[in-house]
Amino acid sequence: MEKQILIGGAAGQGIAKTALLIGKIFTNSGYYVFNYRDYPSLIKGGHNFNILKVSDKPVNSHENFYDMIISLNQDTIDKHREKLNKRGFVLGDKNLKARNLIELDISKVLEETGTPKKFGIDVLIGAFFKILGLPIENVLKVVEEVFKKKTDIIEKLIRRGYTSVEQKIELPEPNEKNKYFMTGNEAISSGAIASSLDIYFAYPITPATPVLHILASKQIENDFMVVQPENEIAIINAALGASYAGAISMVGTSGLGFSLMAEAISLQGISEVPLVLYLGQRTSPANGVPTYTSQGDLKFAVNAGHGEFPRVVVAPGDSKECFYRTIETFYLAYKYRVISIILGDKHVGESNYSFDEFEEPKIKPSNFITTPSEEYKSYSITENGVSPRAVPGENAKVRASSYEHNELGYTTEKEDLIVKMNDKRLRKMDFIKEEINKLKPVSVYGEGKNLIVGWGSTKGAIIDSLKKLENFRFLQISYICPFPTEIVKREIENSNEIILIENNVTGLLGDIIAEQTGKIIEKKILKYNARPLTSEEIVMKVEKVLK
Amino acid sequence: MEKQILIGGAAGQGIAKTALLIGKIFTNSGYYVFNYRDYPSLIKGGHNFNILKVSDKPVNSHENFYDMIISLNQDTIDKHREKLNKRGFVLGDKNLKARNLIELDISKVLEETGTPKKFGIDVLIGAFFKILGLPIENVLKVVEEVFKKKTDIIEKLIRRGYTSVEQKIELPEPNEKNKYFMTGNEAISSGAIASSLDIYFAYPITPATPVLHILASKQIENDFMVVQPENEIAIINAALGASYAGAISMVGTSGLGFSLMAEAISLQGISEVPLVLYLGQRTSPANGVPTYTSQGDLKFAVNAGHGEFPRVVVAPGDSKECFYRTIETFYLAYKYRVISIILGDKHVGESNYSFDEFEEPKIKPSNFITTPSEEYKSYSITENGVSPRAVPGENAKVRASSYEHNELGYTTEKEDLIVKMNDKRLRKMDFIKEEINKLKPVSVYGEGKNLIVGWGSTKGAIIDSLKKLENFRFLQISYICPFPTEIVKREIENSNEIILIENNVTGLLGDIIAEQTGKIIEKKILKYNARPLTSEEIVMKVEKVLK
Amino acid sequence: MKIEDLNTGEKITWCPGCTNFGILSGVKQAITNLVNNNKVDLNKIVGVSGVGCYDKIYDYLNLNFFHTLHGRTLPTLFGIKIGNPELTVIGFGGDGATYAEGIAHLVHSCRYNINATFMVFNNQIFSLTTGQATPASEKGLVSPSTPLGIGEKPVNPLALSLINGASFVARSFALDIPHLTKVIEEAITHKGFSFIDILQPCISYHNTTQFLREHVYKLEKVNHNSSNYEDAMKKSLEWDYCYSENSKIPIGIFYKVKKPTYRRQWPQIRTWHRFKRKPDFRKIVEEYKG
Amino acid sequence: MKIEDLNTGEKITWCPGCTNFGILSGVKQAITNLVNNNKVDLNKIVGVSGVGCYDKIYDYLNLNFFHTLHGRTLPTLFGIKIGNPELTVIGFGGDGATYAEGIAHLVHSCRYNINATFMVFNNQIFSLTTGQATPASEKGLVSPSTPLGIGEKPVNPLALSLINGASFVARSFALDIPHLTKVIEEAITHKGFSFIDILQPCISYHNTTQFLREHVYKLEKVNHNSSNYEDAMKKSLEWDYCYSENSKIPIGIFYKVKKPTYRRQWPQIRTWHRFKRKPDFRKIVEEYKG
Ligand SMILES: Cc1ncc(C[n+]2csc(CCOP(=O)(O)OP(=O)(O)O)c2C)c(N)n1
Ligand SMILES: Cc1ncc(C[n+]2csc(CCOP(=O)(O)OP(=O)(O)O)c2C)c(N)n1
Ligand code: SF4
Ligand code: SF4
Ligand SMILES: [Mg+2]
Ligand SMILES: [Mg+2]
Repeated sequence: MEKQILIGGAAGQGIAKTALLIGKIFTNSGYYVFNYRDYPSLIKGGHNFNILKVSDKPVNSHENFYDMIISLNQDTIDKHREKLNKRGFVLGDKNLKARNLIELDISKVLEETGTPKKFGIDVLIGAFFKILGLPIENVLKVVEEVFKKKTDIIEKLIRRGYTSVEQKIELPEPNEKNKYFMTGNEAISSGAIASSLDIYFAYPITPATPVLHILASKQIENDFMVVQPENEIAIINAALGASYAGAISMVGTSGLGFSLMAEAISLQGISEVPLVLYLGQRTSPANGVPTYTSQGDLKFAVNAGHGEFPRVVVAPGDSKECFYRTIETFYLAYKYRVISIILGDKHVGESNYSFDEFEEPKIKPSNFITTPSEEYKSYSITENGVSPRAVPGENAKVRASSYEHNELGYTTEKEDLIVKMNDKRLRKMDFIKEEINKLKPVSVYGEGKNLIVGWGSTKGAIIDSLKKLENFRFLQISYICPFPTEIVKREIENSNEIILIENNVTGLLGDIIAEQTGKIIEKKILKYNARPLTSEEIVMKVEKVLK
Repeated sequence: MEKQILIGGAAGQGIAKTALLIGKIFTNSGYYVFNYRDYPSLIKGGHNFNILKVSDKPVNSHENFYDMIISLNQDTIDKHREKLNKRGFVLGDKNLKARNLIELDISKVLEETGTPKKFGIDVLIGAFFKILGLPIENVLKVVEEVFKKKTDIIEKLIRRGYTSVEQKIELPEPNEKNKYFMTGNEAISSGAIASSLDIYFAYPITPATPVLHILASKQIENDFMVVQPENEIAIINAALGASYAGAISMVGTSGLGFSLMAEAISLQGISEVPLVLYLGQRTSPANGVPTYTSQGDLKFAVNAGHGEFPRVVVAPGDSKECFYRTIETFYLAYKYRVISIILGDKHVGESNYSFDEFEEPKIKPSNFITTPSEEYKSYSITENGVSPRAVPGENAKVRASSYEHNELGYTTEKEDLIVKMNDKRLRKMDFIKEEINKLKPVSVYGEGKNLIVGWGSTKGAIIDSLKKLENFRFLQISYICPFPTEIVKREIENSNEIILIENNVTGLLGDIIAEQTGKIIEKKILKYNARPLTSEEIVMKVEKVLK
Repeated sequence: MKIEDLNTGEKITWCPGCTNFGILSGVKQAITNLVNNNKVDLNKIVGVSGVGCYDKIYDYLNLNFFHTLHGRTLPTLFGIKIGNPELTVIGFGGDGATYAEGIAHLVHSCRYNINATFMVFNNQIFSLTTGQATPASEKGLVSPSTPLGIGEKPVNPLALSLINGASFVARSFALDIPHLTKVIEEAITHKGFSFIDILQPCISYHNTTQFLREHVYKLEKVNHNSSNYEDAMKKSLEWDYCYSENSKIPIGIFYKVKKPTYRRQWPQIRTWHRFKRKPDFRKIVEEYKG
Repeated sequence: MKIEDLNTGEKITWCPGCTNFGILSGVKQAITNLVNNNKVDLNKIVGVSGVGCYDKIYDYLNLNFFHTLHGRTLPTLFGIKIGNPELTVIGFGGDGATYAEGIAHLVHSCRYNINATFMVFNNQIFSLTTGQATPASEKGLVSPSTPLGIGEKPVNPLALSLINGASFVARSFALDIPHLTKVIEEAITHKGFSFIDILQPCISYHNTTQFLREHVYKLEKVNHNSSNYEDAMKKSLEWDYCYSENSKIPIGIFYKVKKPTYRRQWPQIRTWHRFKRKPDFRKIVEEYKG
């Protein structure tokens, strides 16, 4: 069983919050839920909607057709009625006009209970769960948890909604375990805290803002610091300063801010001051379509900053992966004194994914700081290219430089030193490559002679599409830098048809695969209308592409 | 005949100027000269030197061994004596210690003529040309031209130098024509003026500063404007503003400034406001080795700015090519409303190249501005993706936007429009590709079954090395974006041994070739000690690589 | 012209009741007045905006318009003005855009004294990104990114522009449309860099409407001498952009003087695209001939 | 310690006779004095410099040091200070770096009142790039990038920092080493953001040595009250960084007040790398459990 539910209304009507609540109620009851959020760039008005996919089996994506529409206004119905399944229905106030409308007399309920208009949504929630036959206790338990105290009115309204309609749908029993329900941004924040983050630096920007808000709200409880300096240039330079001084530092931004950080990314490269950077992609170029999704920054993330230097770029495909990959980025950044970029996007960052369990991360947090001897050399040339990290304030002099330098960090223009230092820095990449080979840099899902290749937030829709595609494997490439060349090459060579799927205009991962393996993937499914792919769409397009 | 001359001394002693003068005297007499400049990042002191290659046949590079050293201090001799040919000699003051020193008593001459110390160099110039047997009139003619008036003392000192030594070397008669003698930066400046540049925006930075200085000095005479706003971010945004308003605009910078411009490059992509950008590479990352050369920014130039949008990247390989390629960039940028990047470096920018003639450029300057009707649409969707350029101030409303937009330029979040606008923008690339096919995007030099592949400033040394390499062609790729895929593929497929030569750490062009053609070049000669390649070095390394 | 000629027909997506509507009215009215009095040519007006709630004015004004990046209104405006000095350029900024991301450009635009107008929709908050503190937020403000409260005082944009040589410095209030209209008209007709900080309560994230209504007063009521620098500076420091009971908030023109504009240094400046230059390539490269 | 302990043995590549040597001496002397008087711990001092001639001080001081990007000394310094508040952070900037590329950071660093010292080697020129005008150059200056002369007046960095809330504002002179030493000592011991603009003639590109020698005078000689904001502002405006015969150029401490520093807002701030945090991953993700 799988149900698609759309809930829509105007910005400010609490659509996102309600969808979240519904999702939590389901996951608390043991169902799997995927929750997609769609909202324009405005604060009040307009049209917001969420799409929930609910199932007793794992789900990883949403669809663009619905079994049920919960509607807070006529606009929602008008915009989405075509996508309502034949036997689907709309839940809403009796004033709305829709085929198969399950009417509620919301104004009457509000009047009778003397509650303000904005609470109308609670009546809908109550009715919704009755229709699906979920016990009211399950609903009320979560509501109480979420709203903490003062849930009396809400409870009353939910009950009113619950009793005002009939059960229509029989849901199968879910497995017993309640699930985690989490966005990519929440997982990245959690991964950072689990990595013993000391300071997070950011400037507000969609879709990375949630990490700023989440971390800011948790800073006292977890004894770290969240700072919002004057602009992104200040942010990354301050973060490098803090990291140099000994703090585990991280910055977060989207494409616009990331662009502004390019110079300091290059500084990271030569100064080898460790840093973790979260880049949440949205529809580009420039301001693009600010609250929508895209995978358009991949090659920029890999190449940002002038000059050549090692870096890590990892693109998690769902929230659980976000958590572990974030922990890996901290580990790699601080151990190898490189920049680690977590490449996310609006879709993975702001969608809620559900899953059964978190396993204890194998990587334990460390800042990799050593106690220096008096002979400490900030840039000692070592076998693996890593000069042990030390911080100022102890007995040694610790230097960081934007210029080419000798082992002590003093400026040099000498030919042989320049070569040695470049070799030293680049050497780190070989060792990082070995590390990531242990970190499952790619994942293969399903079985079959044909191969879908993708990365990042398309993961969920592709995995869900495999159920309906015959003879297809899915190769998800998580590490883009360093690139797991051999495995990717092998997978491609062992496949008949190969299809590249990306949420961008030109197929950027395809370019990187060609660059690294010499394999050019001709068949591509590229979506770039600022919306994420759905599994249905993939199934359809795969058929088309193979024709 | 080919002579290598090194002239060295401390910063502030006029080494660069003297080398230039010597080069001019030779080119004025009909010889070909290549002049390489080497200086550290300081203002006075340290060690500066220039290397001149002089010949009666075209020369395109310098070497690291010398027939003659003109030395202003002992340091120069100590640093370079090992590279002096067996039968070579040193020219300098009698106080210097060197094997084969042709001594001059400079202090005595200065004393006798009552001239200050800094004029000592003129005595050396006189002596130098006597040794080579160049008529003194040739020398004095150029000196007069260069210094305009007040050359009396200089002339006297040159004559004294001239008469104080004997001719040692017989130069062959050169061809009669006097040559152009020009740096890449001079050629880019000239190309910009020839393209009817209106405003140049820049902030000082090595090695792009000379373009700022040259253009600033020519602005009144040529009726254009040179502005140096507060920083690179202001510069590129102001340049886009000026271009929007109707001015033919250009910016110039090096890697650090270019990094800071990444966000506005993305803005260029979506706003389609035309712009020409000169990126003069130097040794990176960050401040790197600021006055030295590198080709380390190639992939960054191709990928800078978040999101996907068309762009032109062209990398000229010598000064004559700089001139024509600059004209092409203006043409392509303004015709297609894209950003055109001239990708140079310290080596091509600051070395003087000599050549016989300039042919009249085929491309005539145009701003491609149309007179709009009242129904003008700033982003009309057209077959070739180009919306006719109009400027504000006429009857139509002209809009430029950093957001995704409809044809009129108003903000949109609509799925189909987003797709259409992306398609429109990307479509331009196909047409630009056709254009560049007419502009000789690659050049093949020499004949043979084996192939050297390179780009940019390595051109000169590679061409010179062909004389000594058997069975080798050289494929110079000038247009990197759009990439001339078919030709490059064909050349590679039609070769036995293929060697990639680059002045960087990782072989960036190799990556792009693999990405675009699927051909991975295994054999690489990469130099990254911040110094340019020489033809001797190439010959040596090619042999090694083929072993 | 009629004021409606400035409408675009695009749907306005500000929050219902947002004070930005007031500014939109003021801007439209000022432009209409100036055009009808032949002070400016409608076709030659160019708007410039960055990114924030305020930036949406790009979609609501039927003008030539460059919608640029967050914080970059000023360099773009500068470029447009030297790109064609005939144009009347009006820039729009938010407090986040102007006093955080782009403050470097404010300092220098004042110095250059570009002949253009720049107004900041100062709601003391990053609105479009859902309400974080900006450098213009009052001391102590708690926001989702600053839950511990801000420790420092806000930027004083008027004092800042005065110290950097702005030749026209004003403050107005989004809810006093006639006042705003008048100030904008004066700003546009002023020859030099005209800076207006507009108090613009954000009813969703920083609703100071009531407070401001009670505490603003007009400079014209107190005989302020706007040609005197010291007086202007003093008045600009009268309110520190924080909220205390006895705050007095002057609005009006604080400073206005004649000063040479950026153009003075450049004899060659002109409407470039109408200039028929005929570059002679032989002449250009001549000097490099040995 | 001995002053020589601060030497690095790296070859100094400033022009012979450059006034930067004077600053280097002053800095070394001040640090030596402070260390010997137990005011600061040598091991805990961190230098920060950007890019320009001045930046080479990185190579000449045997300290912990972060050599950062052109114009970015201040954000780096900020990060270091919150990265480990025990450190004594001393930033070095050029006038180009600070008043052109990085002026945004100066404005905000003053506001934050970070407890650190920042000194600008103000030679009113981009020296290392061979002598172009900066926003600190005097009006009218002709340089290779501005052959028509600069039209606007230079930034007044003292007034700018005062207006933005700096708690310690001073000016000194590279050729008066004892004065400079004293000012630097006071700056370093001041709790808050200490800003020093150092007049530093560039003998190769902007040689104002003679003029400055003749026109500077010491604030201490005129009974200046450095705890009074108005007086400080007035004194800071006394010289406009241009060169006229009757210029009077005060040097010394213009302003110094006690003010809470950036740290006050953050109870959790600490020397992070010594803090043994034990993140409990189960607890962290708990709230997302349905
Ligand atoms: C470089 C960059 N950083 C961040 C953002 C995200 N951003 C968009 S709007 C905005 C807030 C704008 O605030 P303000 O200028 O005060 O305007 P308001 O929304 O309050 O009108 C921010 C931070 C961006 N677009 N670009
Ligand atoms: C982003 C960036 N732009 C430009 C440069 C080039 N640059 C190096 S030093 C310098 C001038 C520095 O001037 P200033 O700060 O006044 O220091 P000074 O050389 O006068 O001591 C410039 C512009 C750079 N390194 N980085
Ligand atoms: S969020 Fe504030 S500024 Fe933005 S539209 Fe709404 S009320 Fe206006
Ligand atoms: S150029 Fe000027 S500032 Fe730089 S070292 Fe020489 S004299 Fe000093
Ligand atoms: Mg705001
Ligand atoms: Mg300077």
